[in-house]
Amino acid sequence: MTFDFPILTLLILLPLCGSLLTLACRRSDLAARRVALFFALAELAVCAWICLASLPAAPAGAPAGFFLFEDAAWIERFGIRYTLGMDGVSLIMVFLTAFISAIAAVVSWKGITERIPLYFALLLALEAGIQGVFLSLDLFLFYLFWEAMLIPMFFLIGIWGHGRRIYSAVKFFLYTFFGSLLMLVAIISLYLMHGAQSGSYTFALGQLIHTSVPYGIGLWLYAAFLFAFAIKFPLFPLHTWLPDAHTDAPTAGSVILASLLLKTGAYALIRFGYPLFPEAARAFTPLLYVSAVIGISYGAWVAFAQEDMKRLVAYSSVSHMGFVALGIAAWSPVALSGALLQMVNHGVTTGALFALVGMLDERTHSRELATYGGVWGKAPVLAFFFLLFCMASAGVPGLNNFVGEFLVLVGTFRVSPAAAAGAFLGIVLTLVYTVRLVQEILFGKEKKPLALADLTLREGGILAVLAVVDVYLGVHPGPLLELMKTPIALLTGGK
Amino acid sequence: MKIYLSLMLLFPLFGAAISSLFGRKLPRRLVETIACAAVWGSFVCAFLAACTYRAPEKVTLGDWLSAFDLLAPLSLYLDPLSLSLAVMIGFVCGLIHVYSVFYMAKELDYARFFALLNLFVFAMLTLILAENLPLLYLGWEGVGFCSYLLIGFWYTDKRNADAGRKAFITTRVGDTALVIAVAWLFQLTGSLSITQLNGMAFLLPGGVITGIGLLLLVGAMGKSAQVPLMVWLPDAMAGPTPVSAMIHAATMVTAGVYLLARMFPLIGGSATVTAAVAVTGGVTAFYGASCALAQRDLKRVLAFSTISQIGYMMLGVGAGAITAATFHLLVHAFFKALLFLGAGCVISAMHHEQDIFKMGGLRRTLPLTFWCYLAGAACLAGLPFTGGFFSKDSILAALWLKGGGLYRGLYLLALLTALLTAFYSFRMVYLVFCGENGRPHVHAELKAMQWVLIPLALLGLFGGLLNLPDYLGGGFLNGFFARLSGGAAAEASHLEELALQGVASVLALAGLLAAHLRYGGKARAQRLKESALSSSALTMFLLNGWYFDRLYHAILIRPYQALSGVLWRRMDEGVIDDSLDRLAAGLGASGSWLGGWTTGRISVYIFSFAAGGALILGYLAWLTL
Amino acid sequence: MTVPLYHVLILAATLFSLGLACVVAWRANVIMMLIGIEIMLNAVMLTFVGGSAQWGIADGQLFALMLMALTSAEVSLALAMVVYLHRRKRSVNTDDFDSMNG
Amino acid sequence: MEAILFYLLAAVTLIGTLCAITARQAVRAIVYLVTSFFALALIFYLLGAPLVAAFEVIIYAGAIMVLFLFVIMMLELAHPEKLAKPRLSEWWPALILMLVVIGSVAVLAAARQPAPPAAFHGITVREFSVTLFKRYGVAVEVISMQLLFALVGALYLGRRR
Amino acid sequence: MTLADLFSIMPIVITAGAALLVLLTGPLLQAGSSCAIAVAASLAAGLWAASASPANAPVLPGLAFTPLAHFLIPIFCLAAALTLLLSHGYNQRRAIKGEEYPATVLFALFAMCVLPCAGNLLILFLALESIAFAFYILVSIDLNRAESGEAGLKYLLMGAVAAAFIAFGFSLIFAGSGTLALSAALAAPGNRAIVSAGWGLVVIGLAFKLSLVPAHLWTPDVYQGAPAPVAAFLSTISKVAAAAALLMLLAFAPPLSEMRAPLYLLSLFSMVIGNLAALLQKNIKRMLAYSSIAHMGYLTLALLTGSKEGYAAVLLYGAIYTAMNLAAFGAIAALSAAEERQLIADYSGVGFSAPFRGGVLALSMLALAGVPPTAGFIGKFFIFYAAIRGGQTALAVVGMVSAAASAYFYLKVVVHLYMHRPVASSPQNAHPAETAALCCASAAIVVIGVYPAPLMRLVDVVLR
Repeated sequence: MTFDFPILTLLILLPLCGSLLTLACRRSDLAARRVALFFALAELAVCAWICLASLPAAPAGAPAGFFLFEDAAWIERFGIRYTLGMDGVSLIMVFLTAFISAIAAVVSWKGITERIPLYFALLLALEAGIQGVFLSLDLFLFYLFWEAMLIPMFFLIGIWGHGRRIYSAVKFFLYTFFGSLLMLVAIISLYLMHGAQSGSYTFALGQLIHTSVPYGIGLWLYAAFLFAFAIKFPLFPLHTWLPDAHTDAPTAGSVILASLLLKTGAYALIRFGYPLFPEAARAFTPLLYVSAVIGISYGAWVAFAQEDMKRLVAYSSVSHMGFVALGIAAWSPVALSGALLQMVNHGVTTGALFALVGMLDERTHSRELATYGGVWGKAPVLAFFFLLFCMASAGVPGLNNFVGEFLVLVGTFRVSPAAAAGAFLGIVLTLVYTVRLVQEILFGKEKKPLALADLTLREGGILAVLAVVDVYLGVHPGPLLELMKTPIALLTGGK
Repeated sequence: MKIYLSLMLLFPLFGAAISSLFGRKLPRRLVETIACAAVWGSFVCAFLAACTYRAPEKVTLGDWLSAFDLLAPLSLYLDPLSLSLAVMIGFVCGLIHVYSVFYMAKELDYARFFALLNLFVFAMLTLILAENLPLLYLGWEGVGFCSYLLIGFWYTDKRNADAGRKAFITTRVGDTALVIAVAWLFQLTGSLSITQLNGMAFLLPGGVITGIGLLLLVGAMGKSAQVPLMVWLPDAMAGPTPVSAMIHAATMVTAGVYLLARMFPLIGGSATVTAAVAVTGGVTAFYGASCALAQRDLKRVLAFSTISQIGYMMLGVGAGAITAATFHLLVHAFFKALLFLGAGCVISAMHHEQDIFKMGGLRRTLPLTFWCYLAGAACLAGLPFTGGFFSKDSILAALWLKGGGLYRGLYLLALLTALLTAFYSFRMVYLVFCGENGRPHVHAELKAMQWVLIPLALLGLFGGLLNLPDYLGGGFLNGFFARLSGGAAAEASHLEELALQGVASVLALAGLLAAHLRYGGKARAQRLKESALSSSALTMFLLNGWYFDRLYHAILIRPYQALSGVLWRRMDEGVIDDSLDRLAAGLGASGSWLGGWTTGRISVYIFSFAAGGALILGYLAWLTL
Repeated sequence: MTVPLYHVLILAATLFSLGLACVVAWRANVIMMLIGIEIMLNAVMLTFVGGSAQWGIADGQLFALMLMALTSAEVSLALAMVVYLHRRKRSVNTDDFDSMNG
Repeated sequence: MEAILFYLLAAVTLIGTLCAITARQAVRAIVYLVTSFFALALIFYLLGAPLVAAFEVIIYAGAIMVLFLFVIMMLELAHPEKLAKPRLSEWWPALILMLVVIGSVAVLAAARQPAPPAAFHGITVREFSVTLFKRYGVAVEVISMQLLFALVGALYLGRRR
Repeated sequence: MTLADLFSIMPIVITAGAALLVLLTGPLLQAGSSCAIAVAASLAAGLWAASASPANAPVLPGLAFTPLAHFLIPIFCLAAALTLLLSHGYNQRRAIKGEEYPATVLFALFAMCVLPCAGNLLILFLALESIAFAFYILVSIDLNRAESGEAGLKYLLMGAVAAAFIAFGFSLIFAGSGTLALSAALAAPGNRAIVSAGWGLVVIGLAFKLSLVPAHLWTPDVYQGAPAPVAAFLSTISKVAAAAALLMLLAFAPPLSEMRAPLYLLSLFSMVIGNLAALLQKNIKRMLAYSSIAHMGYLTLALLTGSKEGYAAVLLYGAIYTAMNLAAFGAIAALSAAEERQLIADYSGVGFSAPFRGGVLALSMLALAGVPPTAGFIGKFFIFYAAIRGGQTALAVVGMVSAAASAYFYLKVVVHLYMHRPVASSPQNAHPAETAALCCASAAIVVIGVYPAPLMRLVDVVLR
């Protein structure tokens, strides 16, 4: 197999084709599910292949660190190119996307009962959009995917959600849309600035990073980028779309939202924000620290007050993503490794928690903590997984979240002890709400009789896979750390 | 050595994995067998390791965390300290596993129980053997997690679950301090290896060491239930008694002491830290003993006594007497496990009644338990020539020898505590075993359980042999630990040591006497009568653990809960979301208002248009002017 | 021709404004509004003719002629519409035609 | 002489228009307007545009105004009581607009006067026609289409439902 | 004038001839046939214009088949054809009979074909007014609805006043410069002050046609009153034509120093007020009207830069906006029964009961909101790119912010389409002609969104 084969394009097109094919399965819901699952798994297989294949170090024309690279003219007038590239960081995120999407497809196997083809089509379209974000190296292309992935998510929340689904869907869309439009202004400004300086008008990341941006303007441009990313992240105080969107989305929607969509913000900050505006980023670091630290504790604190399981997990996302932001703000090799690791970990763990909440919800049609109690006795397998993922979420060592948080904290402390010190409080507060969740759901007596069957084989399979990943990453994050080593070294200039 | 160490960890880990994953499908006997076999296998490995031990050794099993210069492999470190603890843990836990088989014979959810017990042993051994701090932290949190679930083992009762939660969260506070210390150390030295860090002590400025030491102390406070983070331990008695024996008496709670001992080469250099450790220990020892005086629940008495005894160990560390502290740690593990297991027998016989004022007469019905328990109480009280006597005395001696006003004061406090200890120990014995009012139920499992007490009783009584004073021929531990930094404490002269031991034994006997006078014989019935009446304020104060629970509830928990609601409703929904909603509503309203411009009347439209034209004309004219 | 263009323009502007004023003020009567528009267009023609005279070329006059044609087309359609609407609503008051608003 | 005539005619035009727009009756307004348009036609003539002057009289004063009269009659709007005359308050905005427009144009037009060509004797019909068909033939086509569709539209609207 | 010259203005001839043909044969033919002739004629004109090669030299006096015409006429013709296709079913359902409708559409098309070819102010003015004139008729074409006539009256009165303003403006320009030639009038070394006065009046007059604030007030009423296909036509092509007229004037005008401020304010107010007023609008056509006000604000923003990039953006945006609004109004037309669905709420659940038409409506809404990968995004990107490049960063930011707010009301339609339970009866089957038209429009939205390079190349050719 030669590497002229556009495998990155395949990564984007595969779900997209799957989406169209699924949509074509008007007659049979089962066929739609199967087609969707097939394509999700095929995507996963491609990712696995990339991991396993020993790829040559750098294809021609690729920036340093990228082992897969595709480049084609697209809109010549603006020097917009269809540039995709994959380095270790993208590979991790792409793999996560494929993995979580497959999980999401299985999660919604039974829970979605109407308009099934459309649902799965949107799910796959969303996957395509997210893969695009993680792969594009052209700012225009990136922006295109960045915005495009909003649409399927909007529909997923709005059509199959519950509660105030429309409000949440619109809020989600507007929040992110607003942020990204300002980013567009910044992108264009940067493009023009670079064009004026070098004479070559291009959106290619590799060239734009060489733009010399005047400090004052750089601040503004970076602020626009940061604003867009911070909303996706979400950083305090731009997070309020998240609890609503998570709570009202269908289970798979929440899973993808938490596991993947939030990651795009962090990823983009690492891939675009910092490299493009190193000086401005440094200037904004204190702000990012403050926001991250407040987010960690605040998210955890507010999560404690929640009565709705999903909302609780949603706020926990705010808290966990605070750690990611902290790691990025520190921008030291260790902290950044931790942040990336935490992105994956949060994706897996929180995704699993949302899936679990969805399973409970499917059984009892209630997400109120007050409804539950004594689930351990009723559904021990479910309870086992619930506990496992809760503990992972609380950062118990041996499970995955710990490694990420630990690296972030240790790495950050090295750079900025004050910022890290604030974040340490989060360790305690995280446990407080997690334990409350476990307590209310698993322990105690049944508050009212619940018809609570234990997990089915499908559900157990999903959770088992996620649990294996959780434990594996917890005890052996080495491969991931190894993958991200080169890109991080290049990004931070570390060794 | 590598194979011993890895098997030592892997046996319980596999035991836990099998029980947790397949436990419910497997026959009960098999699960129990696997669980016990795993721990005993671990003990055998530890024993073999001890036999083949020559010199401190570092073993790397695999790769865990390695990000750039941050390296935290799965590496273990075997030195006298960890080896002695590993052997003790293997042995005590093995016994308790066997005991549990009988104690939990009626329990349906045995798989979960044994899985957690095995997991606990794994985590505890990891903690002990870890060569680097993250791995230590893994064990540290692992034991906390197991403790959480085991305290709340009977989860249907909300109080049990709450107790577990309290334990988990309170210790997490301490753990956080530990993590901060780890992060700080990494920042300073770029290393996480315990051996390397201990070797780098002289490179670090004193103030920094003090800071790190204090953070480690806070970490230890949480895990070892020291003032002010001790509130969780009495409540933790909600768990099954073997759990209390294993986790909350013998092993986990001493992890804090172990941590400080382990890091002593690093932190021992700071006088502030040692003083702080000593003060914490002294205050805690006194606190625990005083509270134990008034407790009515058998297990709570033991819990407070554990707090108090760990206080002694901390005193030992604070005095720089690592050997003494470890000595006491080991002996305490034996006799406190013994006491708890004995208590388990008693409780089991009393139909799960735990109020000591409702017990009595067990001396005759459960003689084996009685004698073993008596041995344990004697150790606890520090009656001469028991194991507890020697170990406690070595700490007192170290304190005395350390000199200085602070340490002398602490010595006196420790003496007072010793008196109290003897008193409450025998108060307990008198109330539980004497008199007549018990109606015990002796069943088959109980008989088997009692046999487990015997080896512990023997170890407790003769634990002193591990480290006899010099005048009796010198101790094994002293020699064994001599190579450890801080292991060699100031040596007392024989005479001085004899005098100190004399004082201690007099006080212990005085306590025994006082207990006899107040609770022995006829006085016992009198006390039982009094107990039914309302208690004095002092009693209530002591019974409620100096009202620390209420204090924390008022200043921490309540505000936290209240604020969480406020933050959510007022801040998140009130300020952030509401301002956005208002903004949106405002925009919409202004839009509608602007839409109102479109009145439907052409005249308005034309006027607006013409006015626009006129304005443009006017502007242009103004430009030319 | 001795009249300066300036004066012609002033006259045209005044005429235009009068027409505009008529349109704006006479909202009660579509016919009067149309008359206003006619006045405005006459002012335009005046300007064109004045311009033509100023520059000595015929283009302005031509534009004026075309305007006349255009006006007549417009007026005929407008009046047809007025008649049509009057038939529907019995009113020529433009303020009566405000069923759509907002 | 021509200048005096111009100002006289301008006065007539303005007064006629003013009367027209403030007239109580639509019919009277038409009459005033016709007067004003006659004066305007003379001004056109003075400005060297005899053909436009003629058309002004024929088409405007003649055809269009008659069309108006016709519609007024048809809709029976001749009676003043049927029409709500603008109140004084409704004139104010109109007045302000007027002042702004006149003032602005006056200011702008006064800025700099272009010099007129030296010899101007009016534009002959021949000159006019040549320009029309040589240079603006397309305009004739377009306007003819427009007139056609004015017819189409009017007919369509006049259709009975 | 050679035969080749005549060939290049064949679109004008074809449309005029077809209009007359439809008028003449109308009474003899069925409605379908008239419509078919009209569609065929517009497509033929469009094809012809697309294949002819442009030249700047005039073919007839004052009429040149310029590159601009080469670009715009096919778009106009295609849009007219789509409108005719859309209105066939619609008119049948609403009992709008007669050959007048297709003939008038062709007349409008004829005027539109003339407009970009115009070489002097007179022909430009006549073309503009003819377009407006055709729309006076088209807006009030539905004799069964009072609103249609009312809208016609409003449009006519406003249009006439605006025409007077434009005419006065042109006359002042003529008086100041002494020429009617487009290439010379605005830049002539005559009386600049008078010319600029005329310029100002022309701008406000064109602002009416573009429905810029404060000359925007007619838009919602007229859109609401007009039949949906007519609104589609009106909201797209007449705007593009007006924008083209403004562009033609601007292209020859000296750098706009004095007109910058007025255009700036027109753009600013249009963007802000248009988007704000649409936020809570319940009537879908009025909402689209306000949205078109805002979009014309964006367009003015690009014009305002006075740069080549800005003009390119205007042209591209014009084409894209045509596709988007045709799809939106087309879907509204295709979803209408005997009555149109007036309120946004009337579209509840339609996305599922009529998947194709609902989908097109949703697509057009997303495109109007500027969400990639639709053409709307490319258009918006180009506009804001040009604005920032032209130094109008502040206005661009305002535009972006208001565009972000505008997503709300576009989404509202999508929300109703897919996320509300159906309230009204489900729509009848679509007429094949409507389906075809909607297919074309939505394909354009998607294709331009994904691969805009060819269209951009065309635009650049125009401005070379």
